[in-house]
Amino acid sequence: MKINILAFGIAKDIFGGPSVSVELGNDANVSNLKYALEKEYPKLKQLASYMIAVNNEYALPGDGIHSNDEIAIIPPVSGG
Amino acid sequence: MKINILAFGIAKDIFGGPSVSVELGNDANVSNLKYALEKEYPKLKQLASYMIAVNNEYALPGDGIHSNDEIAIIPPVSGG
Amino acid sequence: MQTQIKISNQPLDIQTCIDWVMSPESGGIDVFIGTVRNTTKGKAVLRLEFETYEKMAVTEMDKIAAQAGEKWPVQKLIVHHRTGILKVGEAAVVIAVSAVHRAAAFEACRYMIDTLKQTVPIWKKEVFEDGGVWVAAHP
Amino acid sequence: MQTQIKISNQPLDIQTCIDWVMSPESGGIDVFIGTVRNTTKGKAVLRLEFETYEKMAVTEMDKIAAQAGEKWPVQKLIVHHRTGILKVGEAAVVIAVSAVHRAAAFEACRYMIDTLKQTVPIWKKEVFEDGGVWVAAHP
Repeated sequence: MKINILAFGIAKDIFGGPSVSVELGNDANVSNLKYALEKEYPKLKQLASYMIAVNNEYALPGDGIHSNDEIAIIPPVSGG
Repeated sequence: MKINILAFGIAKDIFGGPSVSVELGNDANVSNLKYALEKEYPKLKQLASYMIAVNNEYALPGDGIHSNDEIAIIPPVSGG
Repeated sequence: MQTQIKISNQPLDIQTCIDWVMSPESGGIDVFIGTVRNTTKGKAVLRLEFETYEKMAVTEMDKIAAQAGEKWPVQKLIVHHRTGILKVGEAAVVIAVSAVHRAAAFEACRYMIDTLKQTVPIWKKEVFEDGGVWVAAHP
Repeated sequence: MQTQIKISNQPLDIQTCIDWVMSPESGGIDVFIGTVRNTTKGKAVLRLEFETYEKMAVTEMDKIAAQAGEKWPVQKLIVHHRTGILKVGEAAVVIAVSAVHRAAAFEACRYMIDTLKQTVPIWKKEVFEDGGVWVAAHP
């Protein structure tokens, strides 16, 4: 399945735009997504950390990803 | 010497006015003053506590009192 | 550290206090506002009356502000305290503290109000329908 | 507890936030204001740029406000966070909390800003003369 990932902050700079698409297996989880993203964009590994959000909630590595989910990459936050 | 004592809050109610005079020996200290005041106004002993200020500073029991000092009785404070 | 301490019988202006502590060097401002509550231990409060030994109150507030400035890297600190008769909802005290980092602002502001309530010669009478009580006077 | 969470690209109005949390039941209000500092590690900051994942940011702020309400007896809690381009001295965030007693207001307000800075998807870029840096992005 093709997954669209929203990007913010430095992730937007790394991706060169506000979203990217990756191709994942149909039973993919967050961990698989991070692996695929880091392969394509190795600079992600230089970040202090980053999280994946699924449908506006922080997701754990084992959480599944479905083609209609809203997926976002959350680099280290710095609001306030 | 005759000492004038400023009163605030509940002390003003106990004294029935914003100040009282007491007669003290010339080498009197804060402790002597409290004793004299409590003799005249026993209700002071019902307060949770009270302090004496000499020239706008909290005074200790052994601190001396002089006829030209500004003396005040400070019942429990409750500002803020 | 810059400090401004004021006692006034006029309504306090919160925004003025905040504007005074704001500075391009600060990253965080903490503000405490003490307001008149409508009940105490379940009894309806009609109004508060604040009385102060003004000269000594200013001296004491100057002292605790200086202590706060020694304990935390504060940039600006302001305390405006009201006296006289206050209605429910009105501000009795405004304390605002600015600092480079927020921890200092929070901690200095908390220190100011906690210490003010213990040492500054200001007295509050809560007036109920059946009379007035000087707060904290009796055990 | 009543809560108001807002993200806006317009200048924040501090007084409006304070007025919103004031109530006749409260005795204490604590307010935190995060402002744009003119230097970071000795380098002059020209401006800040805030970006947010707005839907999720509001969800996260609702969550931490609810947590604050469980931890402390808070009456009203408001968070207004700015986005877009901010000049030095401008307010990036205003958090105001009212409670019957001041300890709850202070602690809930501190919890809100500390947790917001850890979990809410908002990103700040500090812009210097020689370019911009996303704060906290790199170790």
